[in-house]
Parts: sequence; C-alpha cells; structure tokens
Amino acid sequence: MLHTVNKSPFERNSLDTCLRLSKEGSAILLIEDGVIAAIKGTAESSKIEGAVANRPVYVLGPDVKARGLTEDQVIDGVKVVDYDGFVDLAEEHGAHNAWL
Amino acid sequence: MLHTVNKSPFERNSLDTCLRLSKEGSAILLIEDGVIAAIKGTAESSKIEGAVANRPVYVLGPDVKARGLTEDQVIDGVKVVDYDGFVDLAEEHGAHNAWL
Amino acid sequence: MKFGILINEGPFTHQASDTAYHFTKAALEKGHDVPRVFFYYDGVNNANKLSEPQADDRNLVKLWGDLAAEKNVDLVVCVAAGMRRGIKDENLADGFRISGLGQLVEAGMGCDRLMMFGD
Amino acid sequence: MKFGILINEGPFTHQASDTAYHFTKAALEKGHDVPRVFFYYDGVNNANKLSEPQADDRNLVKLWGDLAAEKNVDLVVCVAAGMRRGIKDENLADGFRISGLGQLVEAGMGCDRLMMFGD
Amino acid sequence: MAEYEFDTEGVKKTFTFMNRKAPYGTVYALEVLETVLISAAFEQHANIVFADDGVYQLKAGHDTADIGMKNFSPTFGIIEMEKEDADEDEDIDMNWRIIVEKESMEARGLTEDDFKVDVEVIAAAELADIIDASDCVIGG
Amino acid sequence: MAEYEFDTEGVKKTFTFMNRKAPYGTVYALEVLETVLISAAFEQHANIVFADDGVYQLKAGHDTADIGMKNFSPTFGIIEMEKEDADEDEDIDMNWRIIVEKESMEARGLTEDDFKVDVEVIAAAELADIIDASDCVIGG
Repeated sequence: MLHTVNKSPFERNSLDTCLRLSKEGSAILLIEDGVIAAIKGTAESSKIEGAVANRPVYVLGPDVKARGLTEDQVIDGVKVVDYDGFVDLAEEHGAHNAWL
Repeated sequence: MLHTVNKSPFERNSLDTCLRLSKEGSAILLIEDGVIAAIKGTAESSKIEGAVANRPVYVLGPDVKARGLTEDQVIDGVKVVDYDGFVDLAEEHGAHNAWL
Repeated sequence: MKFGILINEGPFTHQASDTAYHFTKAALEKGHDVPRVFFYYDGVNNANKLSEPQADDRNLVKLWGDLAAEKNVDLVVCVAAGMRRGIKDENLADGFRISGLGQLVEAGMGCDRLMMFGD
Repeated sequence: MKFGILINEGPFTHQASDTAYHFTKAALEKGHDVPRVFFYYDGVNNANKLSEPQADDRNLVKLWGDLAAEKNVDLVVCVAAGMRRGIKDENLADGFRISGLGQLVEAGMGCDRLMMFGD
Repeated sequence: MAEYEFDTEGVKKTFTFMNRKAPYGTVYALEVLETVLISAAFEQHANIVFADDGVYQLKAGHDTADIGMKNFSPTFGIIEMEKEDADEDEDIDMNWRIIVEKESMEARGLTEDDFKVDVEVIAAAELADIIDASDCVIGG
Repeated sequence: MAEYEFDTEGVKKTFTFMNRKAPYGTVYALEVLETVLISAAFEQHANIVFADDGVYQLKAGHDTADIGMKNFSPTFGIIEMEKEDADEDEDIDMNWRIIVEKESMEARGLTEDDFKVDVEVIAAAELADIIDASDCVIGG
C-alpha cells in the first residue's frame, strides 16, 4: 500500500493517523503541504526521522521547491521523487491510501 | 475581541494558535467542529479546562446538539449560547477574530 | 449596530456559509443592520444559480437571495475570485451582484464589526 | 497498468486537482492507461466552463478537457454532487460528462489502482 | 468526451471507506455514505472505517434542527440493513464491516454504547492490517 | 439586490491580515495578499501577520515551475513598495507592519534571513496585544 499525506504536520493530525493506521514497511509519500514533514530541523521533524527507520519514505520534489525549500533540507533517508516517480510508486506499492 | 474557533482540537492547530495569540481575558466562542473542544472527558479537554480559568469561554449549542452531544457534557464554566447569543457576544466583545 | 459579513467557503462542503446565514438572520431579527455580505475565495460558489440541493436539504443560494430581498442585504461576489471559479453574470443567482474586493474593505471600514466565516 | 482517479476538491482553493492532473499526465506519458477521472464533492467545480483564471495562471478546467481530448480520458462529474453545487449540462465544460456515483465504484473495480486527491 | 466501459463482470474487490472528519463541519460524511450505498449495487466487500473525529459521525442523537442542515445519520439504518441482508442471504457474496478505531473512540471518551449502529471496535495495529489488505480506499 | 453605499470618508481603521496556511496547498495566501493591496487604495492601517505555516509564504525562493501554479511571492515586492511609500511620504497616513510570529518561525527552524522581505519578528504574547488592538481581522 502507498500512503500519501498532503497536510502539514503542524496544522493537522493526518500524518499522525497515517503512521498509526499503516503497517510498518508500507511506503509513505509526502505531497503538497505534507512536504513540510520531510524538512530537517523543525519541531515536527522527529516524526519522519522515526518513520524512515522502519519504512520507505518519499517526498514530492516539485512541492518542496514550490515552497522555497531545497532537497538538502530533506531529512536523511527520505527519497525525493517527481511526478514520474509518484506514478512508479503507485505502480509498485499496491493500493493508494490518501490521508487527507 | 471575540475569538471564534471552528475546528476540532483533534484535527487542527487552530485552538492552540488562538490560545497562544489571544489576550487573557478576551472571549472565545467555539462553533462548528470547534465545539468538540468544549466536551468533558476527552484527550483534548484540558485545553478549554485551562482556558476557562482566565477568560470567558462559550460554545454554540446548535452545533453541540447537531453532533449528538449534550449540554451536560460541556466542560464546567463554558456557557452555552445560540445564534442570538453569538450576535450578542459579537456586539459586546469588539472585533471578531476567526481562527480557521 | 452594523455587521459586515465575509464568507470564505461555498455551500455544502463546509459549514461556513450555514453559520454565517444563521448569524446574519439572528442579527437582523435583533434589529441590527447587516448592510453587506461579501463572498470571497470559494465563497463565490454561494451565488451559483444552478445549485439544486436535495428536496430535504437546505438551499443556501436561495436562502441568501431571499434574505437579501426581504431585508435589503447587499450580497457582493468578488469579481476576481468569481472569474477564476466560473461565477459570472451568466450564472449569478437572484439577489447577488458582482463587484470588486474594495467592497470588502469598505464593509470593514463602514461596519462596527466585520465577521468572517471560513475553513 | 490502469489508473482510476478520484478528485474531491475544486480548482484554485486546494491543490488536489493540480496534483491529480500532474499525476495523470505523468502516468499517460509513461504509457499507462487512465480510463477515467471521477469528480466528486467540490471536485465537480473542475468542470465549470465559465472558469476564467488570470492570464498568468493555469486553467485546470481547460487542462483537464484538453487531456481528455488528446488521450481519451473519460471525465465523469457526479450528478448528485453536481446538482447540489450547480454543475449541470448548462455550464459543463468540454470534455466532461455527468453520470452517477456508480461510475466511481466501477473505476475502482476496473482499474488496477484508484488514486484519490482531496483535502 | 470519451465514455469508457469497464468490464467489471465477476470482479470482487474490497473497498475501505475511511471516515475521519467530524460530521456537519464538512459534508464528507454524508457524501462518503452515498458511495457506500452505491457500492452495494455492485456487491463489493467494504470496510466502513471510522477513525479520528469520524467516530462522531456514528454518535447517536444527532439533532440538526437548529443548524438547518440535513441530518445524514438515518443513512446508517440503511447501511445496517444492507449489511444484515448480505450477512444472512447466502446468495449475496458481500462482506461489510463497520469498524471503529479503538484509540480514536477512547481519546474522545466514547464507548460502543454511544453509537447509533453496531460496530466492531478494533485497535490501530490490527486495523492497519485490515486497511492494508483492501483494494481501494475512498473517503477522507 | 440592494446596493449599499458606505460613508467611509475619513474612516481610518487597522486591519489585521492573518496568514496561517502554507503556500500552494491552498490558495488563501494569494487571495489574502490581493486584499492587502486593495486596502492600500483606502489608506487603512494594516498588520500583515504570518503565523503557523503561514511563515512559509514569506520564504524566499518559491519555485512553482514544476507544479504549474502561479507563484504569488512577487506580490511581496509590491507590498514592500507600498509600505515604503507610506513610511516615507508624510502625506500618506497609513501604517503597515509585516510581522512574523517568533514562535512559529523558530518551530520551523527558520530565521529572518530566510524571508523574501524585511519583517518584524514578534513573540506571541506581544503579537496578541497587536492583534487585539485591530478593528478587522481578515484571512485564515
């Protein structure tokens, strides 16, 4: 299963619920305002720092750039993908679960 | 100033920000999904239990009832008002600040 | 007292327009003035005359229009927000008019309170 | 692989339709099929033919319509959600059609993946 | 416009309908339940899941008279009937589960007795397995 | 339709424009800034406040080419010019402040140097007083 989270962890509980209701090992892709969770050195960074230990985590590069953030600010272990990569992840990981 | 919060404290950070960026003594009215914050015995009740100590807190009764909740579940010190009461609060407390 | 109303969201998906409507109605019934309601962002969708809710549900487009007619409320749809979202003269419901964002600033300046409802 | 797409929000206010569009385009360019995009909730507003964005902004209504024409994508607007929100034949943009919610369930049944974009 | 015809003959999938939003503040609850009902016509399996503030959708006693909005909770009665029919009729191969996440319920001080319909209360870890095994996830 | 004419002659109020949402995930940032610009035509005072994820609206280097959305951040250049004009021209009685909440900025690991325009960084307690003293609050 491919989980996507499109909300900032500062604003909503979507990432928390995704982490609680998804299986270890299943993939998470952070998109839209959800990319904020993938940034190093914030008060919310620990959530994704913890997640990368037990599952693949990806972030959508176009959404990172749009918000004036850069790939070198992305937490270690989180892979940056573009829309092509999003399609590949959807193909590889089975059903899509969007945590809105 | 009359602050309104229309989001559940479980879902969003709106109530936290309202409490942080409003003056002690200024009034808060919980409306729409924000009424969830006014309910006793939840994991989020402590926020409004703390707020009633230093400011007037109100909750919109029609929104409480709509969600299958009752006035006796409302935290002590929180006053229940209807839309008429909302208008009166807006008149009495100065500018309106909606924390969305 | 004069209340100006700002509505940020359309009907159905968010409760904002419902709450604003009940507030406006209560204010008018208490003898206050509500000279203007301004529809901005997705709020412009409250003025879509094609909206046709289920028979057992409320019809906010009509409720706003009726209130405007009965109580002389000026319902203003932001022209720029409406253009983007496809709310124009062609599909504008009765009781609404289209004008600029200056009409929101004027409502803030000219009313004792500006009340905002959104998501 | 067959991808079905579900879009829950309209253009402009939320990014959902933008993301869905870029996903769909990328999938088609990689040689996948996207037989159907289903517009539900406020997503029906993506089919409002009167939408006229600023000249320097993207026009999602047109982008979806063009993609449908070029790549044979079936753009389906939910009839019930559209009625409520005033999206009907009168203002339906080119490339979209109106049908029932069963078309969403069928897309879920008939595609390898159902991708959802919303708020 | 390119009308597409899916060949869904004999297709049996498991849909998870995810309900995470409080009722009435947004319309998602009502419109997700409409999708659940439609899926019955196609005899698909369904996990109708309530988590986060979505558990309030199930609360008994919704009274929307004073907010003037349509009370959608009678729909649960129809869903319960559809589920009972499917459970009892051997000719209907449709497994519906109405599931509440235990952690979300407890965080809100609610118990099973608060709900309008019979539900399975399932802890997050086990619910994660159920969701993971489904084919399509709809809702928000 | 009942077109209303306000008598706003000589009225001077303080508007607080509250920006709490991340850019691009929603359009509020762009549309609030349009309101800020219009308010200049009426020479009103303004607190243009950035808190919560709204601080990312000010981040330098927005590059929206790959998401295909309009980059609204050049608007900050216009706002800064309007503010400078008002600050320097004695005939314009319009006090604009561009304010970032210190706590929100720090929680996101940001500093003043990250922003596209000059801002006042103000702690929550003091910002509460500034907001409380305003006449109209617009934004989300």
